[in-house]
Amino acid sequence: MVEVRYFAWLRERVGTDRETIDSSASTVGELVSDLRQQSEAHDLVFSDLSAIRAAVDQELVDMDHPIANAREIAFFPPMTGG
Amino acid sequence: MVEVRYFAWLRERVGTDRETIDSSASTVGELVSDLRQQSEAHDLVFSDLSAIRAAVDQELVDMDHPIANAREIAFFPPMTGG
Amino acid sequence: MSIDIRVQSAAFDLGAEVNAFATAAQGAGAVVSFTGVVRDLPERALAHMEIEHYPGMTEKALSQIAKEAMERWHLARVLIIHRYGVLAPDAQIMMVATASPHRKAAFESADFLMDYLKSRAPFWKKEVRYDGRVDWVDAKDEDEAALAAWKKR
Amino acid sequence: MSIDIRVQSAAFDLGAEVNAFATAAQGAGAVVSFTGVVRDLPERALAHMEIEHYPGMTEKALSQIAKEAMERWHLARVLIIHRYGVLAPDAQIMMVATASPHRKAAFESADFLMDYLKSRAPFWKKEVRYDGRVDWVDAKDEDEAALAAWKKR
Repeated sequence: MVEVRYFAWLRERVGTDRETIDSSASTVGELVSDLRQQSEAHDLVFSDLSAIRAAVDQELVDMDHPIANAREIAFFPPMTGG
Repeated sequence: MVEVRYFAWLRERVGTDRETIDSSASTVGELVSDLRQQSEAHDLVFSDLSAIRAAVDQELVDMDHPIANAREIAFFPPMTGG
Repeated sequence: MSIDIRVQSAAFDLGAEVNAFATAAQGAGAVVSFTGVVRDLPERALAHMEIEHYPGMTEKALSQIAKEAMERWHLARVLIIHRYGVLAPDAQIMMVATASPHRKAAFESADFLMDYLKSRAPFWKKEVRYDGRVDWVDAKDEDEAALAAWKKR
Repeated sequence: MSIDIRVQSAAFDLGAEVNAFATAAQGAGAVVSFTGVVRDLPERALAHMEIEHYPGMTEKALSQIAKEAMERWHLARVLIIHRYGVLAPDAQIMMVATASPHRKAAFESADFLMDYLKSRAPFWKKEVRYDGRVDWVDAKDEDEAALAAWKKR
């Protein structure tokens, strides 16, 4: 089981700020493939990965990052702080 | 007659902050030559022109700048503001 | 501690923060501050801005950015304050301050902190207009480019 | 007026100035401030610093520098305060502040103002030590180099 969190427009379009899903994905990219099966909204949100950033246990990572024993995986658009 | 002003260590070494001298110099450099005749202190102060900056009517200028109808010519070391 | 990171919804008093920072950084010689303010949209269309963040990760990311600045430059002190929540036009969103014995280090490190936190700290801005339109602010290519420039140095 | 130049012997309240500046610059989005502080000498040897200036020329030079910055960058506002006279260690000597719609413009112009006023505004610093030794501060080659770099851009 993996705890997934969403922020900004991903959160709005997926329709929830967090969900727990059953996945045996070993990388962030594989988890994305599993998530796209969840619903049409999920599929659409993840259709353009260039617009998506991911964090594993609150560290920004690439899509090929392993998720091993991660407690929390987050997806969000490029940041716009400052 | 030219009004000459000195600042910082030039002022201290010349021994005055201003003086009026009789000079027919047409450039700042020529005025320096005249000033060096004034006293040994003057001569020493102006011995290394690379350490000296000049202003004509409160505008920073080069040594070959004309002094024409200048009201005030100032000499001082490189600035150290900020 | 010479790194002070604050993530908060409350407003801050820029002047009071700058004064306290400069006092705490005594002996440093050069103090630089940057403040980001909510800009209105054309025709005064902005009702407010909403800033979402990722609690926990935000503090971690800002601390990492501040540490990196302290490793890269000779800094006496770093402060980052960043707000989240609803902010009206002209509200101050965030500030950074740096103190160093050298003015170039103070300037460069503040600039660096801004470039990094713009694109690497988990904040997202949303513009809410009086006419009801709502837009998430897009990340700018120039912000990524500014960040890449620091890596090359 | 969007350029505010003050040459004074009195202390200024950095925080109050930064707040007033940011308020006056509303709509600008990015506000940068720089403050220079009197640094002590090794072994706490500095009794005080004395800053001499050239009344009249100082104000002219600072105004020219500020105007040049406003021509070079898109700035909403520029403030320069510079003190003269006797200043104790840890006293604030001067400050500049810039406000712009763009953060890079605010940073670069403040940096530019500092580089220019360091070498082109008629101020001279003298260090007076507790042991009675008095030294005029030498201009640094790096300051001239920093200035030359702006001309190349």
